[in-house]
Amino acid sequence: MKKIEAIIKPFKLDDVKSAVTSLGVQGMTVTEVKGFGRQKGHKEIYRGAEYLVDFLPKIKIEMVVSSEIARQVVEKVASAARTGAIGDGKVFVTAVESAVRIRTGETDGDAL
Amino acid sequence: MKKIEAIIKPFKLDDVKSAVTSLGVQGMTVTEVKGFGRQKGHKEIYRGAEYLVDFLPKIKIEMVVSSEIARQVVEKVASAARTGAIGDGKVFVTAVESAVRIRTGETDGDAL
Amino acid sequence: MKKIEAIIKPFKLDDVKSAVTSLGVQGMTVTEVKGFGRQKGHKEIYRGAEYLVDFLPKIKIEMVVSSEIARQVVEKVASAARTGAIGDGKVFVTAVESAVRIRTGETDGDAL
Amino acid sequence: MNAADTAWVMASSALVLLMTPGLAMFYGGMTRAKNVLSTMMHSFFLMGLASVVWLFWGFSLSFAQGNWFVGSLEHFALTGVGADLWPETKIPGSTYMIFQCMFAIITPALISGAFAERMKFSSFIVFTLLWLTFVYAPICHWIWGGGFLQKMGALDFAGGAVVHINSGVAALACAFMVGKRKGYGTLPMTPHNLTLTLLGAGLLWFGWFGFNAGSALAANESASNAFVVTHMATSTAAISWVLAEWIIRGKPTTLGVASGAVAGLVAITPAAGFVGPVSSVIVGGVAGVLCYLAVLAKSRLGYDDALDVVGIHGVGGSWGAIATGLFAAKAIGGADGLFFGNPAQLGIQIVSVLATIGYSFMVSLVILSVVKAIMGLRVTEEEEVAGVDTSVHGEAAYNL
Amino acid sequence: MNAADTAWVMASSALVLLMTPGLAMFYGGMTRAKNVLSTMMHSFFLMGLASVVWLFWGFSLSFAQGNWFVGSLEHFALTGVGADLWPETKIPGSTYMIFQCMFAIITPALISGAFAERMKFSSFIVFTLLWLTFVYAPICHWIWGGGFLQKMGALDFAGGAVVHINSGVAALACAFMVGKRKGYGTLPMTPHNLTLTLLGAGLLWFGWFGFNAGSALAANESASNAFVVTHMATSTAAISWVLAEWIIRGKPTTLGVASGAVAGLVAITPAAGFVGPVSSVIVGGVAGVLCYLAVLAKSRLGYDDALDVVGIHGVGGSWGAIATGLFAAKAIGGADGLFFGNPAQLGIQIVSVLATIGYSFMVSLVILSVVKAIMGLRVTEEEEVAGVDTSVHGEAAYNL
Amino acid sequence: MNAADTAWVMASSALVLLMTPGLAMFYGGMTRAKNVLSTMMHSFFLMGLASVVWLFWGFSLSFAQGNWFVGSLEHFALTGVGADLWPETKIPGSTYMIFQCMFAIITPALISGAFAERMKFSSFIVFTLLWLTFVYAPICHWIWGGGFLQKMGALDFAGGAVVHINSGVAALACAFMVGKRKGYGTLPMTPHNLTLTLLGAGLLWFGWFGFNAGSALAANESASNAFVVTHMATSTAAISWVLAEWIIRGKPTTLGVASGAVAGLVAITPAAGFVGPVSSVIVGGVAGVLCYLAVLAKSRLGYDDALDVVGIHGVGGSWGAIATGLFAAKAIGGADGLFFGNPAQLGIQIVSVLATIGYSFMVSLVILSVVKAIMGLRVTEEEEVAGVDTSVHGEAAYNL
Ligand SMILES: Nc1ncnc2c1ncn2[C@@H]1O[C@H](COP(=O)(O)OP(=O)(O)O)[C@@H](O)[C@H]1O
Ligand SMILES: Nc1ncnc2c1ncn2[C@@H]1O[C@H](COP(=O)(O)OP(=O)(O)O)[C@@H](O)[C@H]1O
Ligand SMILES: Nc1ncnc2c1ncn2[C@@H]1O[C@H](COP(=O)(O)OP(=O)(O)O)[C@@H](O)[C@H]1O
Repeated sequence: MKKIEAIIKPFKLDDVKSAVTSLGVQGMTVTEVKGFGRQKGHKEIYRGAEYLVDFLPKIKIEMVVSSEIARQVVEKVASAARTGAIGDGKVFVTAVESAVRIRTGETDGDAL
Repeated sequence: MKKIEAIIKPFKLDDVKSAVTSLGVQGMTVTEVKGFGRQKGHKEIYRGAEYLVDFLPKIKIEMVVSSEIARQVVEKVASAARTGAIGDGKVFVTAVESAVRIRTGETDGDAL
Repeated sequence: MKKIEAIIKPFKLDDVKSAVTSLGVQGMTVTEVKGFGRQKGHKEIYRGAEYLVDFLPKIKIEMVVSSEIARQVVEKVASAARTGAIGDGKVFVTAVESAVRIRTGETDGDAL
Repeated sequence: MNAADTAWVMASSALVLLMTPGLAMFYGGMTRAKNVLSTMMHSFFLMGLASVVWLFWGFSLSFAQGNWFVGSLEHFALTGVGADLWPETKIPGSTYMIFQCMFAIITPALISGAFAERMKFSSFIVFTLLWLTFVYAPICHWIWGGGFLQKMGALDFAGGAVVHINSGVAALACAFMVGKRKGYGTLPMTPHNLTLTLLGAGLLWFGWFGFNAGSALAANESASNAFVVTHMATSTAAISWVLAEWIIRGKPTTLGVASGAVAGLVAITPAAGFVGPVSSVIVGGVAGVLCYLAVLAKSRLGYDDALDVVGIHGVGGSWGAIATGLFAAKAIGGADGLFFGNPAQLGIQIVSVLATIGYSFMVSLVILSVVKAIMGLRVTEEEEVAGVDTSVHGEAAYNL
Repeated sequence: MNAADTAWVMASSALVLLMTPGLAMFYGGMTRAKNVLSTMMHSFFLMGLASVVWLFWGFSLSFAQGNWFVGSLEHFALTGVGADLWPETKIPGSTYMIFQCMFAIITPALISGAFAERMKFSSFIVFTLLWLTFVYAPICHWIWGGGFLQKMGALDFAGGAVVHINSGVAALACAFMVGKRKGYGTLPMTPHNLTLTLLGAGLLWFGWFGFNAGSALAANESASNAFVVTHMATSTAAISWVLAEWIIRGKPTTLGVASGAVAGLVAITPAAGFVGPVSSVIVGGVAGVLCYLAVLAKSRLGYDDALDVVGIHGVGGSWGAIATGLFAAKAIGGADGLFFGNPAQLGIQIVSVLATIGYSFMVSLVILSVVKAIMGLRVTEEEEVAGVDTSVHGEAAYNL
Repeated sequence: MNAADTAWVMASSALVLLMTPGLAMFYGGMTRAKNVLSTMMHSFFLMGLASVVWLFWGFSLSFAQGNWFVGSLEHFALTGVGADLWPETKIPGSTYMIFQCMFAIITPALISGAFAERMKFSSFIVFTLLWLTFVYAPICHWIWGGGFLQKMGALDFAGGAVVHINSGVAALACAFMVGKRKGYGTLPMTPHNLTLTLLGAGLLWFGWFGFNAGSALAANESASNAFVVTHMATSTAAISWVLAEWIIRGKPTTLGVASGAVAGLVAITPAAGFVGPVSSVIVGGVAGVLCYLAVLAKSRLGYDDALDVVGIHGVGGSWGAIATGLFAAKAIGGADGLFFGNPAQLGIQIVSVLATIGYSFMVSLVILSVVKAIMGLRVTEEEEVAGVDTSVHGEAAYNL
C-alpha cells in the first residue's frame, strides 16, 4: 500500500475528489495547512504596521491506496489540481506497512 | 520505529489517549481533519440553497513508537476507537528512519 | 528523498523557516496541531468546573528534501527550534518514494 | 398622554427587546460549537412566537380584568388596546402592551438554557406555546394584572417572580424531564466562544436598564432610582462572583464576571423601585456569591441544567424577592421591608416566592409530560452526537 | 421645541445609526471568511461618506424647497438648519436633519450586499457618491421633501420606497453590471459565521424601532402604533419564513429566522404609521413567505445578488408599499386603503412603486456604466480568488 | 423635574454604559487570540469596580463642594444624592450621578489598552483603585466639579481632558512602566479578530451619542447640536484616516476606518457643545490624519502602547481641546474661540491641556511605581508566552 499525500490549492479540493473517486478510491483525509514555497504571499497592514504573510492557505489530502493503483492516482490528482499557475502544490508517495479498519478490524487491502 | 497514524471519531480521543498511555506511549500529536469515506455526510441549507457536506470532522493521531510495541499499540488504538458504526476510521503504520528530541538532541528510541 | 516532520513550539516557526531556507529548502507545509507529551498542560475553569487541558498548541512542519541534505536539515531544525525547556518537540524522518510538482509534472528531485 | 413618559417606555421596550439577542449570544457562547445555532435559535424564534401569542391572547390573559387567578379574553387580538391611556399611567395602552410583550419573549428564552444542546425543536415550540399560556400569563396576572399576589401587596418591581423565579423553576423541571446531555460529566463541555458570551452580557446589562427603569412606566424619580440601583447591584455582583471564585478556585474568570453581572441584574429586578443604592450593593454582593455557590452545587445535585438557569435565575430571583422584603424603604418606593420595621412585607414576599415556585414547577412538569408523551422531548442520540445545528437546522455556525 | 419629541428623535437617530453596523454584521457573516472585512467595510465606510455628502448637499437636495423632482442647494452645508424648529414638527431642524442622515447611510449600505465579494473599492466609492446624489436625493424628495409623489398622496411612513425598493432595485442593476462571483453556482459559497449574522439581525430589529417609530417625529400615539406594528410584523415574518422553508426544504434554519425578521421589518416600513396590529400580522406573514420564495427564485433567474438584496428589500419593500394601499386605516394614520373602502390609495401606491423602480433602475444602470467605462467595477480575478480582504485591504479577519 | 430631560439623560447613561463592552470588543479584537479574554476582562471588571468606587467616594470627591483641587466627602455613599434636582439642571441628582458614573468606568478602561497582553490582574485592580481616587476624581473636579479650570473658563463639553487626554497620558505612563510585550517588534502581533473590533467601533459610535449629546443634560438644542457635530466629525475622521493610509501605505483598511471613527469621536468630545457642523468636519478631518500619524510614529518612539491609547486618546483629545479654543462659536455654545475673535479662549484651553497632561502623567507614574514596588506589574514570562487567558484566568476564548 502507498500513502499519497497531495498539497493543493483549496478551491481544487472538489475536482481532486471527483477525479480519484472515479478510480475507486473510497476514502481520504483532508487537512487545512499553510504552505510556504515559490508562490509569494501578501502583505497585511494593521494601523500602518506591515506584516509579510508568506504562508498561504493550502489543503493537504492523504489517501492510502493499494500499490497497483498508486501511480494512476498520482497522475489523476496532479492533473485535477493543476491550474498551471505557481503554487499548485506537490504530490508525495510513501510506503505504508499496514492498515486496519477500526470498525471491523479488517486489515491491509480490505481496510481501505 | 514506526509511525502509527489513526483517523478516529472526535469524541473517541480521550479513550484512545488513555488506552495507549497505559502501554507506555508518552507522546502524540493530534490534528483536526476532515474525512471522506463510506460514512455519508449531511446536507446544509442556507436560504434554501442546499449544500452536501460529505467531509466529516475527524481527529488524526500520530504517534511514533518503537517497532516492538507498534503492533500492540495498533490493536489498543483500534479497540479503544471502535464504536462499531460506520465512520470509525483507520489506523495506518509506516516506517520511521530516525527521530530527534529537540530539547536534548537525543535520537531514535531515546527521543520518543 | 526524505520527509522531515518537525513538531515545534508555535513561536519558533519563523526561526525554523529562516534556518532551513539558508540550506536551500524552498518549500514546506505547516499545520496547527495539538501535542501531548511530557510538557504538562494547564487547567481551564468555567463557572467553577475545572478541565485539565493536556493538549498544547504546537506547529507541525513537513518538508520533503533530497536525501543528501536531510541530515543537515534535521540538525538545523533541531537547533533553531530548541529553547531547552520541556515541550520543545521532535523531528522525525521517513522515506519518500516519489514526488510530483503539480504545476509542471516534474518529478522527484526536480519537484521539490 | 405624557410624551416624555411615552418616549421613555418606548426606548425601554427597544432595550428589553435587545436583551433577547443578547441572551442568545450569552447562551450561545457557552455551548459547544456544534450546537450554538440551535441555542440561539431558541431565543430568536421566540422573538417571533411569543409576540404573536402575546398579541392574540397572552396580553389579554395577563392584563385584562379577570379573577384572582387569570385575566380574560377581553383584549383578545389587542381589542381596546391602542392610543388610549393605560390605567394609572400616562402612556398609551399600546405602549404598555409592547413593553410587557418584551418580558413575555425573554422569560421562555431564559428557560431554554436548561435544555440547550439536546431539545427537539418542534417540541420546544409546543412546550413554549403551552407554557406562555398556562404558566406565564397566570403568574403575570397574579402579580401585575390584578391577581391575588398583587392584592396581597407582594412587591415585584420588574419581574423577580414573574420572569426570573418563574423561568428558573421551569428550567429545573426541563432539566429533569429532558435529561442529561450525552457525555455529561465525562466529556468536556467547555464554552466554545467566550467573546460571544461577554458581548451577550454587555447587551444584557445595557438592555436591563429598560427592563428595570422602564418598569416605572414614567421618566420620573422612581425610574432614576431603579436605574441607579440596577447598575450598582450588578456592579457589585460582578465583583463578588469573581472574588468568590478567585478564593475558591484560584482564578478570576471572564465567565465569572459575566455570570456575576447577570446574577446581580436578576437579584435587583424585583427590588429596583423599592430599595436605595447602599442596599443595592448588599443585594448584589450577596447575589454574586450565592449564585456562584448554587452553580457549583449543581454538579453535586446531578441534574444537567446546561447553562445554569436554575442557579442564576431561580436562586438569584428568589434572593431578590426576599431581599425586597428586607431592604424596601418607604422613602424610595412607598413600602417598608423588615429592616425598615415592617416584617409583614417579608412574609408576603415569601408567599409570592413559594406560590411562584410551586405553580411554575408543577404546571411546567405537566406540560413537559404531555409533550413528551405525544412527540418526545429530545433529538435522537445520533443527532445529538453530530450536533443539533447540522442535524436539525441543516446549518454549521462556522466555516472559517 | 418639545423636549420629549426631541429626545425621542435623537434616541431614534442613534438607533438608526446602529443599524448600519448591524447590517455589516448581518452581511459579513454570510460571506466567505476571505471577504468578510471588505463586506463590512462597505457599511462602515458609508457611515463616513454618506454623512459628509448629506451635510454638504444631500440633505439640501432632498429636503430644501425645490421643484416636483428635486430640492435645491438652499441648505447647502446645512445653512439654515439648526436650532429652529423644522416645519410641521416640534423638533429642531438639526435633529430632523441628523435623523434623515441615518437613512442616507443605510440605503447605499443595503445595496452593497449585491456586489459583495468582488466589487472594486474605489469604484464602490465613486458609484455611491453619484448614486446618493442622482438617485437617493431625488427619490427622497419625491416622497418626503415635497415632490410629486408626496403631492399625489403616496404613503411611505418610514421608507418602503425611498430606502427599500430603491436599494433593492439598484442592487439588481449592480448584480447585472458587476457580474457573478467566480465559481458562483459550482463552488459552495456558504456563510462563514452565522453567529455574526444573527447578531446583526438582532441589532437591525432593535435599531428599526428608531427607523419606524422615530419616523413619527414625535413621542406620540402614532409612534407607539408604529412601534407595535413594526414588532408584530417582524415577529410574524420571522415565523412564516421558517415555516415556509421547513415545509419546502425540511429544515427550520437560523438564517431563515434572521432573514424572515428582516423581510418583515422591510415590509412594515412604509405601512408602520397607517395600519393596525392585526393587519401588521398579515403584512409580516406574507412578507416572510414571499421573500423566501423570491430568494429561492434567484437561482433560477441566474443573476448573482450575493446577499439577496433584491429578494428581501426589493420584493419586501414593494409588497409593503402595496400593502399600505390595502390595509391603511383612517383611525390609525388618517388615510384609508382598499380594504377600508378607498381603492384609489392602492393606485397611488402602485404608481409610487413603479416610479421608484423605473427611475432607480435606469439611473443606477447609467451610473454603473459610466463607472465601469472609466475605472472598471471588479477586482481582478487573482484578487477575487485570494480574497478581497487581503488583496484590497491588506488585512485578514481572523488569526485565531 | 423635567421628565423629557430625565428620559434623555437616562437613555444617554445606558448608551455610555454600552461603550465599555464596545471598547472591550474594539480592544479584544486587536489582541492575539491567547489574550483576548484578559483584555476584555479589564473593561468588564471595571464596570463593576469603578461603579462601586463611584458610589462610595468617587462621585463625592469629584462633584461635592470642595476646594479648587478636589471635592469633599459630603456625598459619601451618595448621601444627599437622590430624587432632588441636581443644581443647574432639571434632572434628579441620582440621574446626574449615574450618567457621570459611566464616564468613570470607561476612562480607566481606555487606559487598559496600553498594558494589554501582559499586565498582572491583581496589580491592575490596585492601580485602578488608586488612579480613580487620585487622578480621575481631582481632574474631573477641576473641570466639571467647580475646580480651578472650570473657574478659569476652560471648555470641555463631554470629557476631552477629563476622559481622553487623561487616559491617553496615563496610558503613556503605563507603557513606560509596564514595558514592552515579549517579542514586540520581532514577532507578528496582528489582530486576531477584526470583526470583533468593527463591532466594537460600531457600539462605540452608537454609545457616544449618549456621551456627547447626553452631556447637555437636557433634551434641548444644545444636545441636538452635540449629536450632529459628533456624527459629522466622526464620519470625516473615519474617511480621512483611511485616505491617509491609502496614500501612505497603499491600502484602505477596516482597522483604519474603525480607528479613524474613534479618533473623530475623541476629538469632537470637548467641542461638541461649542462648535457648528462645518467646523466639526475640520475637527474630524484633522483628527483622522493626526492620530494616524501619531500611531505610525509610535514604532519610532519605541514604547509599546499595545492598542494605541496614546496615539488616539492622548493626541486626539489634545487636538480636540485645542480645536475647541479655535472653533467655538458663541451662537452655538455661548463662547467664542480664536477664529471667532477670542484668542484668550485658546490660551485657556492650552492651560487645561497642559495641566491635565502634567498632573495625570506624574501621578500615574507615582501610582505605578508604588504598585510595582509592592506587587509587580507584569505576569511572568512563562504566563505571557502561554497567554494571559489560560495562565491567569484559566480560560480559553475559543474552542471552535
Ligand atoms: N519541499 C516541500 N516539502 C513540503 N511541502 C512543499 C515543499 N515544497 C512546496 N511545498 C508545498 O507546496 C506548495 C506549493 O509550492 P510552491 O513552491 O509555492 O509552488 P509550486 O508547487 O508551483 O512549485 C507550498 O505552499 C507548500 O505547501
Ligand atoms: N483510503 C483512505 N486513506 C486515508 N484516509 C481514509 C481512507 N479511507 C478512509 N479514510 C478516513 O477514515 C474515515 C472513516 O472512513 P469511512 O469509510 O467513512 O468508514 P469506516 O472507517 O467505517 O470504513 C474517513 O472519514 C477518512 O478520514
Ligand atoms: N512519540 C511521539 N509521537 C508523535 N509526537 C510526539 C511524540 N512524543 C512527543 N510528541 C510531540 O512532541 C511534543 C513535545 O513533546 P514533550 O514530551 O512535551 O516534550 P519534549 O519534546 O521536550 O520531550 C508533544 O506535544 C507532541 O506534539
